[in-house]
Amino acid sequence: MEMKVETGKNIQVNDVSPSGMKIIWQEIKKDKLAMGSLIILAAILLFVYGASFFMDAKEIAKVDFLSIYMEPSSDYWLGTDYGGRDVFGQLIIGTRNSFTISLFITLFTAIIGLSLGLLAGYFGGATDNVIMRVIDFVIALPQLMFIIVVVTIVPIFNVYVFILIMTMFLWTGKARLIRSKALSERELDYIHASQTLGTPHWKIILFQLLPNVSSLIIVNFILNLAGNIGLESSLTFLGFGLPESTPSLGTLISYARNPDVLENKWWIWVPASLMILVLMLSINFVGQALKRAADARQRRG
Amino acid sequence: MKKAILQIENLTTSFRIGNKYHAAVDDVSFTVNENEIVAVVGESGCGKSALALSIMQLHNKQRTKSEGNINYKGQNLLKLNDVQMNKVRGKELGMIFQEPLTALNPLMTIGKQIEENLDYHTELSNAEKKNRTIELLTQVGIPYPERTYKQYPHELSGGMRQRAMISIAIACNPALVIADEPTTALDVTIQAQILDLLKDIQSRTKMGIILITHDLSVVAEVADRIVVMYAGQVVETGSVKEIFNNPLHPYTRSLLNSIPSAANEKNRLHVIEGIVPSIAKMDRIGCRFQDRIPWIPKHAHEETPRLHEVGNGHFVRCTCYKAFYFQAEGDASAHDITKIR
Amino acid sequence: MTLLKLDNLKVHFPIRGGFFRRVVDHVKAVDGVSFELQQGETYGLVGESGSGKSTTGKAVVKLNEVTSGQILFEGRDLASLSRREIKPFRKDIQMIFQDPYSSLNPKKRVLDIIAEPLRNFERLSPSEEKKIVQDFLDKVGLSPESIHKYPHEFSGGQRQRIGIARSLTLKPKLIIADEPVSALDVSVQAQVLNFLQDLQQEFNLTYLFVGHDLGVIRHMCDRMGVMYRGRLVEEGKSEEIYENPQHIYTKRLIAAIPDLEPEVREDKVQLRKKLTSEYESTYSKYFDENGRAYDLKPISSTHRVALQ
Amino acid sequence: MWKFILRRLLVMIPQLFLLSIIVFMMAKAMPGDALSGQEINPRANPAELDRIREELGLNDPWYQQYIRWASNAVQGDFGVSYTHKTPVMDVIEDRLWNTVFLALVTLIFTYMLAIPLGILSGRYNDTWVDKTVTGYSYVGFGTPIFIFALIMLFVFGFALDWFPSGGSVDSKVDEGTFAYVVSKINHLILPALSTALIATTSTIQYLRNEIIDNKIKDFVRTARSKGVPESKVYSRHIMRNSFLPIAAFLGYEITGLIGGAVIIETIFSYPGLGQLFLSSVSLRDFSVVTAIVMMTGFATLLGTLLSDIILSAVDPRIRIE
Amino acid sequence: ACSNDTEKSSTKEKKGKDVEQVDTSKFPTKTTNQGEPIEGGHLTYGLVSDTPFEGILNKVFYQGEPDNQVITFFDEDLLDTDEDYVYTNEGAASYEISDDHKTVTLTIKDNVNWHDGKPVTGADLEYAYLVMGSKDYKGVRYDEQMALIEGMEEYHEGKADKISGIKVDGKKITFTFKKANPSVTTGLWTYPLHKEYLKDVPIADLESSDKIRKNPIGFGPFKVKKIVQGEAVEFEANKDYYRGEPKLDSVTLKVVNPSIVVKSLENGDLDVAEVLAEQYEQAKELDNVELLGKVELAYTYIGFNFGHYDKEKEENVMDENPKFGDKRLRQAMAYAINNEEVGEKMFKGLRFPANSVITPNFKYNNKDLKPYEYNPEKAKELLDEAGFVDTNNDGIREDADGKEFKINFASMSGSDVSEPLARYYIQQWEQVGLDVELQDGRLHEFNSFYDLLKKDNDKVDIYQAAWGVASDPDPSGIWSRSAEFNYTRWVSEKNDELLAKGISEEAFDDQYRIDTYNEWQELIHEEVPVIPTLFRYQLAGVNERVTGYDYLAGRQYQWHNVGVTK
Ligand SMILES: Nc1ncnc2c1ncn2[C@@H]1O[C@H](COP(=O)(O)OP(=O)(O)OP(=O)(O)O)[C@@H](O)[C@H]1O
Ligand SMILES: Nc1ncnc2c1ncn2[C@@H]1O[C@H](COP(=O)(O)OP(=O)(O)OP(=O)(O)O)[C@@H](O)[C@H]1O
Ligand SMILES: [Mg+2]
Ligand SMILES: [Mg+2]
Repeated sequence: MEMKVETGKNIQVNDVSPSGMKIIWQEIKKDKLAMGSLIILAAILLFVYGASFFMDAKEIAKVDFLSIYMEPSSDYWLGTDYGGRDVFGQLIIGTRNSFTISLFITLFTAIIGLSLGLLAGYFGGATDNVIMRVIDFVIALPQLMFIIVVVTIVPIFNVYVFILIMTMFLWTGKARLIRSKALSERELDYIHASQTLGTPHWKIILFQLLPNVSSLIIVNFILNLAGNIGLESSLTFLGFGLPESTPSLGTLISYARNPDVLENKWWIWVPASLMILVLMLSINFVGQALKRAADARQRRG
Repeated sequence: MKKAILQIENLTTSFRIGNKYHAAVDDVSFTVNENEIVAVVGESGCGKSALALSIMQLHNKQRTKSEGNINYKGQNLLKLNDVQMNKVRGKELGMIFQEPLTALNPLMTIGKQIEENLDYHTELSNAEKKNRTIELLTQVGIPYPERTYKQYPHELSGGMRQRAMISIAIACNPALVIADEPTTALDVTIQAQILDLLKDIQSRTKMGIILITHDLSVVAEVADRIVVMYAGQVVETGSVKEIFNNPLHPYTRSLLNSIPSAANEKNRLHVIEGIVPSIAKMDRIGCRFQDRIPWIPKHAHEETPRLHEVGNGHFVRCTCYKAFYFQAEGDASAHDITKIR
Repeated sequence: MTLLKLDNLKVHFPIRGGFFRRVVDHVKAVDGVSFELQQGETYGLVGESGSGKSTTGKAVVKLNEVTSGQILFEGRDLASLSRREIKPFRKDIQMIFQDPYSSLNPKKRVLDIIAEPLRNFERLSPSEEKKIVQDFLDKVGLSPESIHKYPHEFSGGQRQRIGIARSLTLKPKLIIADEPVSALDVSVQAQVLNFLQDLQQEFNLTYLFVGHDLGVIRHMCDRMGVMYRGRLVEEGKSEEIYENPQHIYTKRLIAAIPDLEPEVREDKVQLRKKLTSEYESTYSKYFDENGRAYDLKPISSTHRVALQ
Repeated sequence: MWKFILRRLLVMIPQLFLLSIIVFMMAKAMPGDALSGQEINPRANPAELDRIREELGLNDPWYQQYIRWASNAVQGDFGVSYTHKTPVMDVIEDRLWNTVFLALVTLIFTYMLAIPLGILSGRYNDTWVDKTVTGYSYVGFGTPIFIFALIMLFVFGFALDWFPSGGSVDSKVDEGTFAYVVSKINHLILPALSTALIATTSTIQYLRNEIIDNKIKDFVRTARSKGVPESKVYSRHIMRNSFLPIAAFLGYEITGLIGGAVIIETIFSYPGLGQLFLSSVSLRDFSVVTAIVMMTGFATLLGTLLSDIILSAVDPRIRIE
Repeated sequence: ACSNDTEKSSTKEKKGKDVEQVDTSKFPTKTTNQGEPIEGGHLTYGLVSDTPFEGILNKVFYQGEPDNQVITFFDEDLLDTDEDYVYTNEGAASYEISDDHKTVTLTIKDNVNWHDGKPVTGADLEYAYLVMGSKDYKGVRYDEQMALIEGMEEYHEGKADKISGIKVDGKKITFTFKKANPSVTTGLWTYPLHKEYLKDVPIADLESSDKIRKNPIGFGPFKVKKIVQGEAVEFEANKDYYRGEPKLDSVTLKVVNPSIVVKSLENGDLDVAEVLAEQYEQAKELDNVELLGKVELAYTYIGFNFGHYDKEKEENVMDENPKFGDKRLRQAMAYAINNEEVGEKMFKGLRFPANSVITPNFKYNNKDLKPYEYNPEKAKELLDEAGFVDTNNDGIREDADGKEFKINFASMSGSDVSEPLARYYIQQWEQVGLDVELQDGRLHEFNSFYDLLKKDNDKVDIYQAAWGVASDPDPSGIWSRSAEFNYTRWVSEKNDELLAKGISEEAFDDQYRIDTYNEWQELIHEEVPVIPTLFRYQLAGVNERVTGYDYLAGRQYQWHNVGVTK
């Protein structure tokens, strides 16, 4: 569960200058891997969101005893699972769900992390102290265990609840990152200048500080997005994931718990595993390119 | 005639940017003699550090190309491999860097960092090394050498750190020390102490010093000879007295005129328009300084500017110096300059 | 006319330590500094690194909390004003920062940077605003098209001029310039210094000029104060200080300035040596038992020195 | 130093207090209790179950239960596990050691892999070596750990039969003998290796980036200017500085492994804390659940402290008075 | 897993016999290897569990089923049972029932000794009762039947310090009951505690004492040699075993994760282990392993929610107007689902349609009852009759009053197939026009599920659950008016009457009891307060080198017979 993206390390982002977008684009263009990843990613997402729009989720979830564990065929492109359900359909919907979940978790954690991080970093002192103590506390919680307990407690458990629960625990890394960046940023003279010019604090935070931490956020956002895709799979594996009626990539992969499936029914779990791998890697490659774009020292050429 | 320690001939150092190599040091030649301080001056980005690192062969080999001849004791340093070069570095050539805080390893005691130099170039026993280190620290004027031996860089003040840095550079009594802006990060009072110290050490060891700086007053204070660099090239060189009394190249003159000092008190300072071009965008043909003195007619510049000897070891690049006058002075001064000539 | 008067200004930063991270001691960054600025003059503050020059300057624009003492601006004590009450004074006192790179927000266009103070104090239509900004750009010698550029497209000197333009938009009476040229190359430095002088005449500005380069200070300032460990040790007209330094620290400081004339270098080395021994032998004349400089005592109508 | 540690320990008290309240309330909020498992036993007597509930105090308001529990917990008594019928600390003890061993061995493997690979990759960055290592770490990054562990189990536990497929020790060997130690280690290798192979990738990347960052530091140039041979430049200057943040993460890493052992222990039927936690949650063995969470929370706090101490020990710039 | 949950409950499974009706020939129940066991044989037994065993190695105290499996190797009940789970005189003790059916006397055989050589006496069994009745006892074994012993309640409430209804005389012990109850022939507690060994330990501390957990002493065929807490137990033969010396020298019991059982059987790591349905197909393919099967003492059912439990009155109360008041609706729902197919396809033949709520291992199972067969037409007919018709033509039937009719279905998570199974039922009901929805859109974890039922959550209309049944056929514990576990809250006069008859003194007459329960099962079949859905097979994989292993229900004390031939 311990997710591997949160490197905790401050990604040193020098000033991505305003023509940042251009630099980013150039950086991606220069990096074949990133470019390829971006294309693959876009293709997968377009296909998945497009296709799932036309697909009948109910039909896919339909249990059909006549077609249990069918091998891939022209009827079932990726075979069926133990309920006779079409794996390909589940893969599409699962990819959509997993990605959406990851996107929202990343988004929400970013919002929380950003607000608290900026506040703590900008004001420093007591504000910083209070926020940091809260963060310390949340970090000290054994996350996986807490998540398991929370999942058992909540009466209703669906995608939204899942996103909220994960958000509850995952915002701290971002908050710390932003804080440390904001803390160093506020010592820079342009912030001092704004203060002496009579600009109110909230304006300084929103219009001076925020744009300067934005590249950090974007990079971190992308890398987190990659990390959060596989997030629910280990919970599903432990039996605390989303219900099967909301298929996710984790659902498909965790069918491999059954050794028979793992050994003999590759079509159920291998495509989903590959999908996670491909998604994570391509997002990651794009993120790495962004990171280089943001960090002048690493820029290629 | 003094004994030459290091002869740099036609040194060109290029960095790879993208797929092309661009010269940051362009056809530089000069000699450093025993017991002599040669100052290399110029604006930020003109290639001073690149020159120093080329001599020490400290550039990243994959991205840098050095050509020419750096003659030290009859061998061309550019032709040496890493192992051979390591025998020269630290032992024969010492280097002092600008930022003493970052140039010292934060995790090693000062003592160990100085001793490291002795480790690879001497056969001394541990105790002897320690003695030598303490001796060095005393030499550079550190008040409590025994204590400083055990301290870490962050525990010292800027001036103390730079002294430690110097003792690293002189640990093996090198024949030549390259000091890259050794005082820029320091207060004036400390700067004076460090400069005095360097001179003091030199008087004892007779070593040659290449002093890199952008501060002409520092040069006036300590140097014997000056190499003025602009955009990778030497634009003027000569003895200190020559250059300060009879500056010829428009760049040198502009530099001298832009320094606020007692001499030009309350007057308007001279402003050099524009900035040093970055190496990737540099115009390689013609006089590189011509954009910054647009009022000098094109034809006054040489097509391929060479160094011209104006006597007495004083060289100037390009012929434009003959036509140069300060804008404020108008034509009258052009006349003056001709007179100097 | 006295524009600004600092009276026994103290700025102490707490040092925390001990078991409960209580305040155990203070860094006395500024420890009882008093001086006055007359309308239209340039007052220089010099001293070694860490002597409290910037802290003094920042206290005037309220970037630092004042521990005690008064900052009288046109007779009102700024030190006692709250954040809200200080706002009108922000128009009158502006600051130019040392680092032309970090003092401009890299994500903002020149227009936004220069117009920021205007937007805080005046309601202007975008076109009026643009016009004002362009006027100021013109004043500092930048082309009007620059408003759409970003700071990184300018050289250090140009950036510093943008910073200066920003501080001028509100027509301030006093400008605190904290080492405005020390990050610049000599050639560029000259440019900025010239500008500061031109602008002073045009707008009848008063400068509090903080710097460590004595050449620059001397070039710029009518009067100056020498700071040492949070205290003023000598104050007077620039010529007085340079030609006739009285405090041992001032003497050492001046002796340390490298001279542009190679011929005198031997003498200077000797002078420095002499001063060092003088410093040791006459220490108690200048500093009390805590190493704190004495209060200033006038030795002429314009010249004050911290002597016993 | 001691003052610092003591202060940090003091700060932990309110944190642990808060943690305990949250944990306790959450445990109580879980539907059912330790006896509900009996409610599908047709022979069990509901009245009897109620009597036991009453006796165990499960019917009291939560704050009363909390106060009772907390006052005992302060004295190190976390109550009695209902499922195991024995003091919680006894239940946890064995499992705790198992998990700690697992975490340590995992850590050793992680670093055994990460350090050489990270160094290679950082030193020769942008060469094929670096690309291979980076490729590996990306794949590791994208592989869910449990799938990998399952595959490892089937390949090395069964197909090749090199390692035992479950448990923490062979029941036939006697405690205290050498064979016992060997058997313990033998049981640890597969789960530890599986975790390490995946978990190491972030450390590799971290180390690589550190080395690349440090390579261009000024002090490295200083070292070269002293004529220090390249290998020594790495070992004495670049590496030492690059290990710094990794050493600092050690504390976090250990606690992360202890807290995150749930998955790997489940797959390898390794009787550790994680597995105990899962079964205690499903059996509603509250005393065990709360104790485990409290202990892991405490361990995390200690780990953070440990990290800070390590950091101050290896980095003279961060001196703790 | 589902099956695990029910196993937990079966406290005392005793002998049973094959059920004629069910084709159990599908699986052998005994190992076919007839070879001669070798000397000094060793067997590895796999205790299938995804968690370690707790290690409370005593029937009086244990809680989880895994511990029970460990206990059977070294300890026993005093009375053995026949195929119908009725006590016989072949075990460690013989028994006699007095003519008024109120007194039972056990006589322990002479050669029955504890592993430390001390004889097992009546006082040991009495001590078990004294412990379970004690206030300090925190287990759940004190049940209603015990309370029927004279003086037991007084003792339990602390009014007496002896149980007046239990008399001990050396190896003899007599129980006197307040009331005759035929359950004594199947459900009497006959598991003794080694009093000599344990008496020094206070009752409250017994369950955590080393004497129970680390050095347990029993009188079974094997002795505990070594315990690796939670993971494994090493047993050695008890040469002194009263039924004769065991054929194995030693046994290793170790916990194996369900997911690797088949693999471990395949490579010979395990000799005997239970095989879960999910792995049946894989296990079937193994050459070196023989699959044995038996019908489990459990049934799965779909229950309807009729009312609630009145705590005050301590009885179940049906609501005025229950949603499922009409039995035709209930029957229709039973006809609408195809359990045959579920058993065949989803469980690969390891489950089969249930005809009743008494499992087929009992002679009391009403063989004349047929399961509700899959008949959607019939279901539709019944619904039409009952007035559930689709009035607004949306394909979904409205209720008799023409109002929208929605059914909330609660089901439990656990096994891999729980979710598809629940979805399947929903699909089938949909086909006959009933709108059934999975409650909260997900399956409920075990505890949450029973919490819903216990609290009579109104959101639950119907639910799928399973009961494990004990060796005592009396269904009162989950069916009577006063039973808190009667989660459907279904009550009827007739039901009360029949249940009472089943445990009356007349019921000591077996035929009378059979008739009574047959009638009761017919009532249930007709009224359908629950739809019994599936009975199950339980499978064990046994290495071909094992001989003498018998998997049948009642044969748990058989380890002395088991040997290995290689
Ligand atoms: N490793 C490098 N790769 C590419 N370009 C470089 C590299 N190092 C220096 N340069 C470029 O070479 C030119 C000369 O740089 P150098 O550092 O020698 O200047 P400098 O005279 O030392 O300036 P400063 O006074 O700021 O130290 C600059 O334009 C710089 O951007
Ligand atoms: N925010 C702060 N907290 C604690 N100490 C501070 C703070 N700001 C400044 N100081 C301390 O106050 C003293 C004076 O600092 P100040 O910046 O005023 O010096 P300065 O004369 O401007 O030096 P420099 O020439 O280096 O800019 C220094 O010792 C500094 O460490
Ligand atoms: Mg340089
Ligand atoms: Mg300052």
